[in-house]
Amino acid sequence: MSDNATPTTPVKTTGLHVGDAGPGCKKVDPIIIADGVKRTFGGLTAVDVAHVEIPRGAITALIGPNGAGKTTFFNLLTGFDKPDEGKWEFDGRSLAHVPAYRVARMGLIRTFQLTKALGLLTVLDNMKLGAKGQSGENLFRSVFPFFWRKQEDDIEAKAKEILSRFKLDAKQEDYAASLSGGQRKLLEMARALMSDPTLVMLDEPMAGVNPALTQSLLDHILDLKSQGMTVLFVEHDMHMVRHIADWVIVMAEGKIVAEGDPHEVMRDPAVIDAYLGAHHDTDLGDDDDPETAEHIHALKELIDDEQ
Amino acid sequence: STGGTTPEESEEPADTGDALPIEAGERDLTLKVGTILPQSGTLAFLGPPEEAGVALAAEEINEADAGIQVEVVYRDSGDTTTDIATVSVTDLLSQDVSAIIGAASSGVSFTVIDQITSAGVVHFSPANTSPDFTDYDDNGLYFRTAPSDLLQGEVLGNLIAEDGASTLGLLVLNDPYGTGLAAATTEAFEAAGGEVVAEELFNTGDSNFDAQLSAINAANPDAVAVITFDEAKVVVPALVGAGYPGNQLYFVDGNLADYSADFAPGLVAGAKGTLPGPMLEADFEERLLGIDPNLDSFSYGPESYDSLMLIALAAYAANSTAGEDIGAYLQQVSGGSGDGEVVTTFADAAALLAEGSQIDFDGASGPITLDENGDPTEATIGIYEYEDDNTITRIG
Amino acid sequence: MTNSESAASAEATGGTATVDTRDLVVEVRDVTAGYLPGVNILNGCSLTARDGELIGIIGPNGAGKSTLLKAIFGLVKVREGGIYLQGDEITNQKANKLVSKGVGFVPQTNNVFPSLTIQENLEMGIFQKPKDLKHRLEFVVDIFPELGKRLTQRAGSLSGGERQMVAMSRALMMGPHVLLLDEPSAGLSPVRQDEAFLRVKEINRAGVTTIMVEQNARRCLQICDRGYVLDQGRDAYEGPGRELLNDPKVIGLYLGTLGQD
Amino acid sequence: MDWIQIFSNAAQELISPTTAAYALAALGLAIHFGYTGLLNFGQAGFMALGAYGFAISTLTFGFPVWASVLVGIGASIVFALILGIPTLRLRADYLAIVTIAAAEILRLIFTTNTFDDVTGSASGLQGYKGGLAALNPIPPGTYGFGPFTYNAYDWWIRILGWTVVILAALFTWSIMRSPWGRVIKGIREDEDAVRALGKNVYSYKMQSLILGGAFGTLGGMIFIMPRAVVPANYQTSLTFFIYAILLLGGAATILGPIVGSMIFWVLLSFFSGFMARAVEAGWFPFMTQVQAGQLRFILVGIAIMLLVVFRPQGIFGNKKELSFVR
Amino acid sequence: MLLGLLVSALTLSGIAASPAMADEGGTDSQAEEFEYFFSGNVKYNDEPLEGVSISVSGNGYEAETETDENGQWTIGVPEKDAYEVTLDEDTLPEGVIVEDGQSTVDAEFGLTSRKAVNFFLGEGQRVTTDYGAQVLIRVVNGLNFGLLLALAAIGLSLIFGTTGLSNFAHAEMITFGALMMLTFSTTLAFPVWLAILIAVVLAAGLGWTLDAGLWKPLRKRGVGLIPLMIVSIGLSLALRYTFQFFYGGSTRQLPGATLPREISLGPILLSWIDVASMATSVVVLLAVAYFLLRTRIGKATRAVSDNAPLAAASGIDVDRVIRIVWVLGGGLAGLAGILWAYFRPGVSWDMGFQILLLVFAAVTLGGLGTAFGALVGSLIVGLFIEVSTLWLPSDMKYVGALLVLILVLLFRPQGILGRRERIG
Ligand SMILES: Nc1ncnc2c1ncn2[C@@H]1O[C@H](COP(=O)(O)OP(=O)(O)OP(=O)(O)O)[C@@H](O)[C@H]1O
Ligand SMILES: Nc1ncnc2c1ncn2[C@@H]1O[C@H](COP(=O)(O)OP(=O)(O)OP(=O)(O)O)[C@@H](O)[C@H]1O
Ligand SMILES: [Mg+2]
Ligand SMILES: [Mg+2]
Repeated sequence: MSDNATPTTPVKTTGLHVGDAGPGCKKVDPIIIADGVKRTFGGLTAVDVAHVEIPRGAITALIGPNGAGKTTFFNLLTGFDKPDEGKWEFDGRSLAHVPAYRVARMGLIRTFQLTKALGLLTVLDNMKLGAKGQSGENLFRSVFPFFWRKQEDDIEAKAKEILSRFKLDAKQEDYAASLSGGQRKLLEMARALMSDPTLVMLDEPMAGVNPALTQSLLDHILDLKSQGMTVLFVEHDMHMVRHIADWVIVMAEGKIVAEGDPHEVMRDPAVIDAYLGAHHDTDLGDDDDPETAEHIHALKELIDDEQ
Repeated sequence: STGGTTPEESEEPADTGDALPIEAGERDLTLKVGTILPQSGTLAFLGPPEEAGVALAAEEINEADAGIQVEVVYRDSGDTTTDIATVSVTDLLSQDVSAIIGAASSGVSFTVIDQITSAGVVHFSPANTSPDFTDYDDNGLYFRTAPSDLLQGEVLGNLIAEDGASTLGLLVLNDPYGTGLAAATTEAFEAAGGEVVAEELFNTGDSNFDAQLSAINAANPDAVAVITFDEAKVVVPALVGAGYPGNQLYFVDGNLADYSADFAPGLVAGAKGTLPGPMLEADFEERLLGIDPNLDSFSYGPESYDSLMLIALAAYAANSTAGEDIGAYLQQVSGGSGDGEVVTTFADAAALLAEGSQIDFDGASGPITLDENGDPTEATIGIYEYEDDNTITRIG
Repeated sequence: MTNSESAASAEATGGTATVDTRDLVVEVRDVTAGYLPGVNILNGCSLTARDGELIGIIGPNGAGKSTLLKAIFGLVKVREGGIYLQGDEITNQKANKLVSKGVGFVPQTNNVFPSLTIQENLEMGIFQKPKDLKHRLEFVVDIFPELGKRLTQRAGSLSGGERQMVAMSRALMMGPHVLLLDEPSAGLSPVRQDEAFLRVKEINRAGVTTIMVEQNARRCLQICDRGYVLDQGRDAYEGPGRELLNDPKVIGLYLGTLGQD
Repeated sequence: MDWIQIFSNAAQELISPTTAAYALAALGLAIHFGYTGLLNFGQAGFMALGAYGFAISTLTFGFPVWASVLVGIGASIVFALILGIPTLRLRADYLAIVTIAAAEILRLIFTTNTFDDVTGSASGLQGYKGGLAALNPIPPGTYGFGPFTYNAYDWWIRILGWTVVILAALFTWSIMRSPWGRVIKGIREDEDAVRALGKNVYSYKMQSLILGGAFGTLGGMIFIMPRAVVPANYQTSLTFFIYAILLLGGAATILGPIVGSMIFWVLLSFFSGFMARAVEAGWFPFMTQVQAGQLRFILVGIAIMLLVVFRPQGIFGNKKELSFVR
Repeated sequence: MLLGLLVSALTLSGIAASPAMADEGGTDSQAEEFEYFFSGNVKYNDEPLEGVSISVSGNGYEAETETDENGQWTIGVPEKDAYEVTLDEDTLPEGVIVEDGQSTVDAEFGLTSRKAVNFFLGEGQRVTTDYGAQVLIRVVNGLNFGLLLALAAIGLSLIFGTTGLSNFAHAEMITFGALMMLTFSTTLAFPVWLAILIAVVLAAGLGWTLDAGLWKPLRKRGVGLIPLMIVSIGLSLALRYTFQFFYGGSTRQLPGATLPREISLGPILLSWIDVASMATSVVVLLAVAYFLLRTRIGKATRAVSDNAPLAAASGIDVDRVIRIVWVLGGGLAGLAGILWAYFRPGVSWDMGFQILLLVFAAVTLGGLGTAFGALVGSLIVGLFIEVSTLWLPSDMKYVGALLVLILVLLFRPQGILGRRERIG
């Protein structure tokens, strides 16, 4: 095991917004602007975003209770789902009716919460697939290796480098289907980084990833930020959000309910109430809580009933 | 003229005078013949009587002990979906057969005719009726004993007209046999002053015929000709069940069979049908049954029998078992070259040939005479009627 | 490490003051297991759980944590060693047999029936004891009120966290003696995570022997009686949860320092 | 029993044009199914287009051979487009049924009496081989050794057929180890993931459909060279047999379809010869010749089952892949 | 094709055919002298006219005869040639007239020695079924056929749903039911109800056997779905030809299958068997739906289909559930086969295979793996097959149904009742 778990204090980007920080506030340099985006499933309104802007060159966290509509919002932004109404743009270009693959080609790459590893491709091939602009992906040129051999070597080198960062280098020749749950998450994220995206949207990238590794990967992400990449990620791990996010957007029941600096947002009582919970930052280890004792009693009864 | 057929002698033989000479004298030949008849697949029900016909002929030839022994190799033609015929033909050719008898379906024959005839082997079908074989580039090696649909169709059309029907519905199998026969029937029927008011086609392997039957029933014709193979067993009860009178149905050789075991009594009583071939000699069916006691139909049995008989006689006449030689003599022994004494058994025929004289073999399927294309030129078409117990009796 | 040794070492290191004399409920004895022929994922892994204990398993990704749970539950073939439930060997037994012996399991991924409604998913949890359905449904809906409102929604359309709730609830429906949980908190919002951990603890205190795999290692070690750290298919460290939580080596290698700021 | 004859007949199937035709069609399916994961059950339709495209161009329009071949391929591209536009969005199993349906529609259109003038309806077409025979550089005569003795035309179509197979195999091999092939295989695993990486999945699927379809079409043309065009040949069972061949050899392999086709035909021929002779020799006294014909298919069916049971990944397939199948 | 016919007509030189109608009266004694005959009917508004005089002339030969009580006549002629056949209008009864120029017909012999010439006078009064009634009849037939397909489809859909297997051998399970019915009702002459019972039980037993002997071991070895599908194709082939091996290639009928239909509702004619089979289908389909949606085992079935390992982890005995589904599927297929044999009517070795594609189309159209979808899909397929031939040539009748399948999936890629999966 390496010693890359040494704590670093990330440099936070500040001064992202114009005016007061609040739901839908203007950004100095937005990369994504969404307006009136709405998506309903039958009677359920999953996403109903009046206005939101994602700052460029920063790391933005999108948080919110389960079922708040975060993943659905991701799907809408990236063309994997179609909204009932609304418009949104990326880098000044409207994304309405743009198919998913085109969105990705513009430099907006996303990962999936429920991972999508390409099972019967090796881990390395999974990575190589992520690279963009490959001339060998054209049917006619693919027949003649000299068109793409060199590019392929470059891609391979890059893939191997990223894999070693993600601790997947030992598995590079294995089928992706043989990865563990956490390794899949890692691959998902590593693959997204292969294409040097302008904006990467990570859906719960660290859920299921070992904390020590998480920490070292966050450093990697900060690295990428310093090279100019924008990150939007969904995460439930508040340590991580606090650690690297420059900006936090809170979603609940489809709406943007709060925005701002991570530390401030997490002090917002509404956010604590709906999302973080009262036990947040307390130790769950002690048994003396009367409520807990009551529950235990009820449970015991339930079990006794059965016997 | 009760029950007799009136075969008409060929008036103008296709090829008079230049008959090939026949060498007099003893023969010592072993003739190997293959069959590709349907053992499996959708036409498999046609296979047993055909193979029995061939087997019967072989038995009789061998019993005649006239200096020619026949050995038959039976292989499967399958149907067109399985494409087994080419494999069977490869097998047969590797055994150096002189002739191949089959297939039942024109479609299958088309798949193998090149393979067979280009190997210099006689291709002889007892059941193909497609007109396309007539001018096929077959090196003069393709022959058949099944009479053309034109003839049966005309008889059927006239029969229906004579029975007083002014309108006719046709239920037709969409294959060379069905559509050819339907066209000939229509022509004859309309020439006699009738009108075909419904012609409904279906494909081999179709699962149900309700739509076709509804259409025919809706047109309410005076008579319905059912031009099918085994599908008749499905179609006829459905048609009669839907209210069409069973006695106004007309059957053809593909489905004219004893339905006493299949249909409710009286279902088709009074219906009629046509079947090529002279009145089968009373004992021919029995002889076939002697070969295969399980036969429940005799369709194309006589034609198959005659196929082998003619091949053997041609080989005998040529005193050779090479395919080309057999092919050269086939028309002649069938009576197609004009002269020759009419014979009906192999022993008689062989005796005449051994004397060096020409023969005109008339077999179980009628006074077969092949023309220069290998097609039969003569045939009798029998007319049958269904009794109350759904069995058939010949009435003309 | 053999079982007896490990038990002994648990006593020896004995952070908890008293020596544990409760019955061994689950015992994993030197298990070797794997997926592909010739490749072992677990290499002589051992683990014990006494009656009513809450065991936490942590470790790096790909260490074999999930594999260990699957091996206990008969979903991965055990090649060597044995697994015992209250003294009876249950190595490679069929999963539904184990369920009827009172073992419950929540897998890490694919842990709901997508085309069944939430209610039906929960019913499946109590498949072998349909009588208790009502009781338990109330109990579960009490924990996850979100689910109660949507009992007729198909699980396939749920969000990641909602699925995880369904999966947890399904296991709680079972009312097992021994509960195996594979990352039950993954994808849950912080408040639901806390809820989930608390409930696991409550269930455990009510007498259910529980073995849980977690990447939220701090929370896990906070509530569990004993923790195991798994690395490369074998148990690398073992000890009371609190101790591991503060062990600098464990922090360096597995826990990281993020949670401490 | 004449074992030598049985085996030499079976051996002939190794290089028969029919084997080549099936191999080519199976190679097309390997692209569709093995590599791209498109469950195309309409390969018979592509073959029919090749057969009819060639025959109709030759017979009805009097085109020369090269033009007829192009017409057939053109027709299959059009068919792939028409088929692909609505169906490539479908889940794999839906695609299977839709492609069966499309191929059946084609067959029914070729079979119906309505277009008899052009298609020859149920009797099909023949007499289109002149052009190809005229191109035959081999002087007339019989060549070869042992069981492999054929006349000039038969050699010509064998050489042509297998040349096409080999070229197609080389082509497939080279594209499948390229980045193009990687995308294709990625689509097989999870098309959404590939889409998220910026690849135009729809277009790749279409390319694959067209390419594999064109192979099927060429196979269809080779198929009719030694025989006639008969619509009933192009039933769903043809596709089934081609699938059996593909899985026999290994779905995502190059050699698999070719060797699978050889095995299939050799087996069929072997069973055929063996059963018939065994009955003739009286080995199965309870069985008639007719039943022997049927028993062969029973055995072929069982053989297909056994091969899958004992080698589910196919002859050239990778055993490892199997442990991950869903 | 037509050209071909002409060519072969020319080659058929002297062809003989037998005179028909020999003993049906109307044969004059003079007919015996000749080889060639004209014959025909004279009818007025479909009623035969007796005593109408008909004459034939041509080639220097002339002859005349009168129609008999059936309105029929026959005249022999010496040569095979062209003649004029004339109806003597004066001999017609009062009020019956022949339109101008239609009393004389030019007639020439074809290939045979017999030639029919009919005179149909007056207006024909053929009662045809009007369009509306035709549509109605087709719709009822379509529903009937659709229900039957549904019965066959639901078993397939269940098996697909639970195991993910596209079981091509389902066709043979259908055939098997019908063949067992044939064996027990016809060959062994059991009473019909008992034979049905036995056949269905045996079909269910086939389902059991297949699962126990084949599918379960394969599942155990973790064979993938596609290889399994190929196994089912092999099984289908083997079973189908086994049936042909034992039962031969021809079609046979079940007892009572060829009875006429006697229930008439307006233009629609139904038999008791039709009614019983529709009722059976509906009842069985409802029962299956109840089973799936309401019973514990039914829900377990769906759970297994969703995620078998998880189902096992929930305490469901996956193998048992799958076994139940196979038994149920086999029984339903067997029952469908019996009803199919009555509906069609006829039992043959490939009867199941003939509808396999339709069954698959129905299952897909409705949405794979959804039991109700199978019902809806089947009804649509059934209706389209029957109704579309009002416009399409009947040998293309499946084209309509298959096109609908493609079109529906164009707009609802998940099938009519199928659900779209969530992404991400
Ligand atoms: N296809 C669908 N059909 C019906 N409801 C849906 C569908 N997709 C999402 N939903 C509902 O929309 C809501 C938002 O889901 P979404 O996945 O966006 O939540 P999320 O914020 O990502 O939650 P989590 O943190 O748990 O992943 C959820 O309540 C979910 O049940
Ligand atoms: N189905 C499989 N086939 C082959 N190898 C597998 C399979 N599943 C997991 N593995 C391998 O087994 C090892 C352990 O996997 P396991 O899922 O047990 O890890 P884990 O400790 O649960 O990790 P995580 O925290 O990421 O869930 C990994 O290296 C993984 O690559
Ligand atoms: Mg989400
Ligand atoms: Mg895990």
